[in-house]
Amino acid sequence: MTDTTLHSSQPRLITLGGALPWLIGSLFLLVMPQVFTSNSAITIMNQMAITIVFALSYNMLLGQGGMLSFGHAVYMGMGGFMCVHFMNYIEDYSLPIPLPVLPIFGGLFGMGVAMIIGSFSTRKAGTIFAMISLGVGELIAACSVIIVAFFGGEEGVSGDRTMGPPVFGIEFLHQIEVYYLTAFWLVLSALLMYLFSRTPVGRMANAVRDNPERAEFLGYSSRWVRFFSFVAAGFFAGIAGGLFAINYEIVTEENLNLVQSGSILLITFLGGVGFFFGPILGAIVFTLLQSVLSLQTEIWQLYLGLLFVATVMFFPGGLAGVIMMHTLPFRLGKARLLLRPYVKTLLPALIGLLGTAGGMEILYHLRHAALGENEMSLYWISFDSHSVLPIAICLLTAAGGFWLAKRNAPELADAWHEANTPNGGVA
Amino acid sequence: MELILVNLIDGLVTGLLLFMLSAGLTLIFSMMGVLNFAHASFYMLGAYFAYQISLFLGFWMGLLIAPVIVGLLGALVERYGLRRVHQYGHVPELIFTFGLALLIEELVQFIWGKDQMPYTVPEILQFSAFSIAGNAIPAYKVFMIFISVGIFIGLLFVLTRTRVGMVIQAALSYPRTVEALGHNVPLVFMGVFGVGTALAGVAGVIAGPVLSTFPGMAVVLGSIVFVTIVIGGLGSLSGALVASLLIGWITTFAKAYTLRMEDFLSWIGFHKPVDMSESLLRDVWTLTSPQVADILPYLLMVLILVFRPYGLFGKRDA
Amino acid sequence: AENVKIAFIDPLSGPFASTGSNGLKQYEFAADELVNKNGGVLDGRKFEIVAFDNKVSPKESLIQLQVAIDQGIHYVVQGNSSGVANALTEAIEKHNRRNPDNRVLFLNYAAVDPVLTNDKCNFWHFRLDANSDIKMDALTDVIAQNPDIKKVYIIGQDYGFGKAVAAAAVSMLGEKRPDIEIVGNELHPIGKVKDFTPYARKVVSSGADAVITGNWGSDMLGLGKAVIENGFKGPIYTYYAAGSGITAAFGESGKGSIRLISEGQVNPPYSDRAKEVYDGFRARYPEGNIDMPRIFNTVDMLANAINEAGTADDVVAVAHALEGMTYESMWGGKVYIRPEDHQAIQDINVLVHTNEGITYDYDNSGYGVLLEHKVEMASADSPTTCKMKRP
Amino acid sequence: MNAMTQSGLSTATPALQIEDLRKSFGKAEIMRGVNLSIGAGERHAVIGPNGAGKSTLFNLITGRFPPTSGTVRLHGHDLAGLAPFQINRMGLSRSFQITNIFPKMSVFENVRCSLLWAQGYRYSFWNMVNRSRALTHAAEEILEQINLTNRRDLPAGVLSYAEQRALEIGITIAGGANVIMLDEPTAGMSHSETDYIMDLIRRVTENKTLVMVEHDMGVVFGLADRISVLVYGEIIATGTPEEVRANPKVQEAYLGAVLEADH
Amino acid sequence: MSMLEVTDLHAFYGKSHILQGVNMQIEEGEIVALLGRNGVGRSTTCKAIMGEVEPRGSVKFKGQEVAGKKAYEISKLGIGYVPENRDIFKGLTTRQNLMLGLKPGQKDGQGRWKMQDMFDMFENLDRRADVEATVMSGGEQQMLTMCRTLMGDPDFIMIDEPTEGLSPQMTQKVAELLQEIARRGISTLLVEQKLSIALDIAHRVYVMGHGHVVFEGTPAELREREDVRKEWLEV
Ligand SMILES: Nc1ncnc2c1ncn2[C@@H]1O[C@H](COP(=O)(O)OP(=O)(O)OP(=O)(O)O)[C@@H](O)[C@H]1O
Ligand SMILES: Nc1ncnc2c1ncn2[C@@H]1O[C@H](COP(=O)(O)OP(=O)(O)OP(=O)(O)O)[C@@H](O)[C@H]1O
Ligand SMILES: CC(C)C[C@H](N)C(=O)O
Ligand SMILES: [Mg+2]
Ligand SMILES: [Mg+2]
Repeated sequence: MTDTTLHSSQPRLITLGGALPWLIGSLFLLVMPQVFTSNSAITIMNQMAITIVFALSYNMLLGQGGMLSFGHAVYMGMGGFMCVHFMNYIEDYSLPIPLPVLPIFGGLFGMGVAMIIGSFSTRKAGTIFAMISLGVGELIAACSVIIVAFFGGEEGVSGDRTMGPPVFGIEFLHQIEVYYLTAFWLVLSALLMYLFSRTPVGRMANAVRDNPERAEFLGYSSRWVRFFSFVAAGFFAGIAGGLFAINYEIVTEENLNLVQSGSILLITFLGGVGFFFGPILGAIVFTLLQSVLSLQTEIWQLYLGLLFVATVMFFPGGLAGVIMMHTLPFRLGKARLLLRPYVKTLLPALIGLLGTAGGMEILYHLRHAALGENEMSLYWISFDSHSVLPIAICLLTAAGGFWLAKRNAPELADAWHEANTPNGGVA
Repeated sequence: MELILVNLIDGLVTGLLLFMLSAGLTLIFSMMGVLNFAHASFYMLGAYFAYQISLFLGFWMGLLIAPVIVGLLGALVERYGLRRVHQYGHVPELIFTFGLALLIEELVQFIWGKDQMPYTVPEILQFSAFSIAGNAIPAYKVFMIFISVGIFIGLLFVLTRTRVGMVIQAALSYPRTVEALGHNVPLVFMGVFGVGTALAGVAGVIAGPVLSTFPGMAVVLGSIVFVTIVIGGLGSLSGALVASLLIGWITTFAKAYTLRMEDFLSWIGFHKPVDMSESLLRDVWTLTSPQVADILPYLLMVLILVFRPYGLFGKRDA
Repeated sequence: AENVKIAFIDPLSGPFASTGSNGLKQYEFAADELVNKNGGVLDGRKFEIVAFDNKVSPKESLIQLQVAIDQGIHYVVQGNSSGVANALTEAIEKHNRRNPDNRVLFLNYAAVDPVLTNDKCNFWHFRLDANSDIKMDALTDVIAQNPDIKKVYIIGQDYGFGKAVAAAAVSMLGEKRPDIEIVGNELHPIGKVKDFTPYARKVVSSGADAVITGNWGSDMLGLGKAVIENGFKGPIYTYYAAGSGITAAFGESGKGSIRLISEGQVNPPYSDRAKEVYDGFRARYPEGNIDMPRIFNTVDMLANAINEAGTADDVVAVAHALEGMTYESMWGGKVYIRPEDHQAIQDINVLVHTNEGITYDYDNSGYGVLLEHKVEMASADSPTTCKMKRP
Repeated sequence: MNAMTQSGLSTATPALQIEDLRKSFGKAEIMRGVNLSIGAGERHAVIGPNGAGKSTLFNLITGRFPPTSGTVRLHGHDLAGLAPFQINRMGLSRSFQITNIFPKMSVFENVRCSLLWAQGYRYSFWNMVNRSRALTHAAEEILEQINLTNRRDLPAGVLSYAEQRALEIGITIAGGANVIMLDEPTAGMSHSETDYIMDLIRRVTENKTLVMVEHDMGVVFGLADRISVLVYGEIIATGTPEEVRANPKVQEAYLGAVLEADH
Repeated sequence: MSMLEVTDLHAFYGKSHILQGVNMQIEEGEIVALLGRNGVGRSTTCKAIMGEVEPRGSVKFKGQEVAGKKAYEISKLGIGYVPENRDIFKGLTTRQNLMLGLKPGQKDGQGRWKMQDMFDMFENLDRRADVEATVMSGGEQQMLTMCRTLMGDPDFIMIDEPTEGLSPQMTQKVAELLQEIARRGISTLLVEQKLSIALDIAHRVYVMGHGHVVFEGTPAELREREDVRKEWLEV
């Protein structure tokens, strides 16, 4: 959590160092669709953007406020439902509300709900908060199939984004138009959330996370600090919901159930709760894996599960943590030292992994493919899954790869140690 | 009248089943402070292992062996997974179990596929023990009751007669110091986790045939188990028992008797609007108790947490 | 020539996985057996079934639909859950409006909520199964002839289809047998009930002589088992109490008491062709059942329509070819697609769960469903509120 | 800054006025009717045997526990039923006997957070704290004073015990409250550090009110204008260091033989 | 054979080298004081001997090498450690805290100390025997930690700043207790801030600086050595 203090020493209004990442990021968002033009690519990017906003808002709770929530999807979902309803109002009463402002309503609604729930759930932190969030999450998810009038029951509520007044002739018929709308909201909300972490409330959120009692003796009510963070998080979750509604034009019970809440927890953690940009990484990587892997293999969720468990066990700081580990070597200008050892260990390891995955794929096919369907293709090669050779090859590559990696690991360790010790500095 | 009795029995069975799960979880959660989200997954493993074993050695061997295997698995998970994650704090720990739950579900599908397993009640227990007003009470349910009561007594003994509980409690705040006093903390933790998961395993073996054995069976129970121990009060075994029964009966009765919100509302003096096709409240009016039966426990939990954070029997805060 | 891809969007995981994957098997087999074996359609283009798992979730289905469209697929088949179907048909309607150059057809083979061919009908949606009203009409005819039935209990899943079944049952019984008392009429959450015992207790203690349910997948299995275990003896009138492990589960206990309503007859086999097909299917999927003969009709009719239209890429032409098409089914009778609402009109059978006179049993259990009563071209003139907009 | 204004008017009314304060935990009666009045600008030490109730007295004054009965007045305002943060906003700040800091945050952050409310930032979410020069300077000032500048960006948790004690004091004095309560500030410090902390305390409590619990008689007699002796929930003596030293009751109840032992 | 023999002991926190070759020797029944400025590594020395921080070098207890053993094994051999920041177990009463001092399988009364002795020595603890221990006063907690370790009946005990936060006459009492401990044939390593007491009761003293021992001798000798006190103890 200490990253937040890094800039604190130069109190200039806008530092280049501070602004640069944002400029680059925005530029990136602008050109992406020129690079990946296919419809599906844009669909994926939209999904990414939405997940990023949601994950960032979740990290306002977990990372900064130390509030572990199992029901954050509720606020996204609520925002989403509000927005579809708005879409339909716009359609039915042809209101002059342009689509791009819709997410605001989602945000406000999410915020409203967060106020109500937060009023009692944020009184305590820790397990109590976690469990209340779980309970409330389940309750509202369940209501969604009962209160059909608002939630549309099993079928959810769907709308049509193109019914609003066109903005500069844009009717949002096409993914690409929606993409830019989403991207705009992404940048805006990300920036706002970043700034929030710098406000007094944002800072005190950290303090309350670490030691709520002491904070009380510094003039701040832990409960209110929690409440404000919670409400803010609810707002941005609502925005994410609005974006979801605009993208998919349907919102259902799954948008606010436990599964959704759980996965955002995992995504955020995968990216790393310790740094602001962690959740962004998490969202990107997760969405990519999900949409790419799921097309390649049936057991992609198995790989995801393995990834998560591995992350928690070996990189509790998440992806962001792994990256930040390298800041010191770079500062010392010793990053080069790591290059070769990395290649020499990670490459074989990767091969090993591919081998293992191959083995699993074959096993799975063996076990579950229909009778007589022995033909399977893997890594663009097709072969008979029932013959011994392929699996043997896979297992051998796996073994070989890992053996190599293990053999070269010590070298990496040494290089790592070396790269982290300033010249002349004693161990 | 008879129907009430019948439902009391059904509720009892549901409740005791829940208890077998929550017992293990209280052990782990309240003692080790680990929010073990994978607990229900171990329950699922119990069912699948038992099914697999029963194919070769029959149901009873399954009942004996499966929990042991699950327990060992649990111990391994603690030794090579949790123990490592433990040092990073509670949230990573929880995420670990969270990921583990995901992983186990996928592994189960990997091995046994997505369909339901034909895991059934053993022949000898496939008769109805007795029947009340035409409602048959299967012998298997009676059997379940005995098993879970046995577990309760066993656990109570372990917890009250040994120093284990205290050691773990202390290790929560200062594990290093507890070790410096001569207690082998890692071993104790591993043991507790093993036993806890083994209990989940037993529950799985027994529930598998009645609640059906399929990859989703863990998710279905996953969160309700937490609800149970929170309502009961963390760290209190009897609390877990009472809460389990409470939940069992509440849900059973809510389903068995169709109470209408409409009647209730008009009883307290509201008048049903003539046409409410448009009003948001229309669904509130048509609400019936079976519809909400399964979420009543969550409602109960939230209320308890707001007004009595330490649960029904708990000593300290959740 | 490149394949004609058909997107199969249905549950392949979750509580309804077995229903879905069983349907998939039948599609894959039908495609090979009826089309690809005979050199495919047009200039030898083969049918290729591309499976998408939607976990019976409308949201997931739309995401999968998007993926399918991005893969250049023009034909979508789906059936499990009218909830999903409602979402899909709307989404496809929208998509076709926005992308006139890349349109999609929706062949619905099982989602039988009447609205789909009434208020929510559109030009791109075809329903090759009889809707729940048509089926209930036939079912209630049978019930009406059984004088021992004085009290019925209606129970179903809490969503469009379940509600439709309940509504139809109440009104139609009201007409045909005003003396019958409805002793229970309730809905339970779909796919969420762990233990049906409490419901079963209610059924038994209500003193009902018969039960009517539209439940399917694990909900049918759970409900049926609980009701019978609990000592209920009377007949159970169902829409989907066959295959997917359900038949096996009922076995002896369901003999003669479980009836279900469905198109197409498997026992006794209607035609040699049907026999041939079923044997072929058995050879490939020893565990599988043909419990949705309409799937074979669907595939074959699509092939015919494509051939008639002379194109597989201009779905408008294909749709026009389907409208008003009449098709001879190997499972018996004709299938006629009403142009005004795209609802297929066909023979509807009431089948009974038994082990006598069964040629093709389900779940290798020795039990299967036997034809008991046939209604030819059921409700051919039933009214519809559909106002079809054609491009 | 509200602290100043109050110290202005507080010359007349005592800074702290405690009347018949009682506290029981269960059957155990810890505080048995304490009466104590501490004038504005006074440096007051509370001494007494272990378990006498000194920390409890602090906890009752600062709103950590509610008293069983009795009243506490800060500059004449009754504190009954107020939460710690409300009392702190009235210009009272305390330190803890058992170190109580923000372990995961950097040392600098620890101090800056303790400045926020006092400098009037409150719950505002429109201004950025890292933009305010004043704030940063103030925080760095404090770091200088407690000699932790070189630990600025370390997580507070890894400091050595003595360093953490220093930070504890830094957090307490940062806000510039005009009533400062320190619970055993020099416990666990070496002689040199003790001396250093002593005149740090002396400096920062210039014309402010200081209430302090301490077992190190050197510190007590070095700093305090007046001393109260608390024994099992009752104040058996209050007065100038000399009076207290002379008091026979105090002799046997607390100071005992050791008076000479320490210098 | 001496009770404890530490030769060339090193210890690290991450990359910072805290102990750089400590040597010390403690005989049966001897009280040895370990003095030094804050942060020189006295607590770290104890932790290294106890195996709480990884020791590099040799630590012989009754002639047996314990370096590299697990903390609980070392404790079972008869070494007791009273940590500096008390570590009172949350959620347990005073009595339960004391019970945890007993080794697994050990019953109260086996060994030199009984729980009753503790209550007799410190009536504060007696008064609070059954309240949750963490609510007790700082001083009381200090007493409790010491007693808790004694319950395990160690032959050699390391006590880190036992008089911190104790009132003057309580300090006296602890001093007496320490001597009583020695009388019962237990060796003591005393890490103490208050020079006065340390010099009063210790038989020998080590002074630490820069991660190793810079002075060894009797209290009397240390009183003589103005220079050592100035440079390493600032008094
Ligand atoms: N919550 C509580 N429940 C029961 N007894 C308590 C509680 N809190 C404090 N006590 C008791 O009140 C007495 C006074 O505690 P307090 O911490 O005020 O002592 P103290 O004067 O600060 O002593 P020390 O100088 O050792 O810090 C102690 O005996 C303690 O055990
Ligand atoms: N967990 C830790 N991580 C990093 N550095 C540490 C850690 N614990 C202690 N240190 C450092 O090691 C050095 C020695 O610590 P130690 O606690 O042994 O000092 P000490 O001699 O006991 O002084 P004190 O009187 O403060 O207890 C200190 O400078 C401290 O900053
Ligand atoms: C496949 C069928 C069970 C689907 C169900 N008839 C529905 O319309 O929802
Ligand atoms: Mg105190
Ligand atoms: Mg120390």
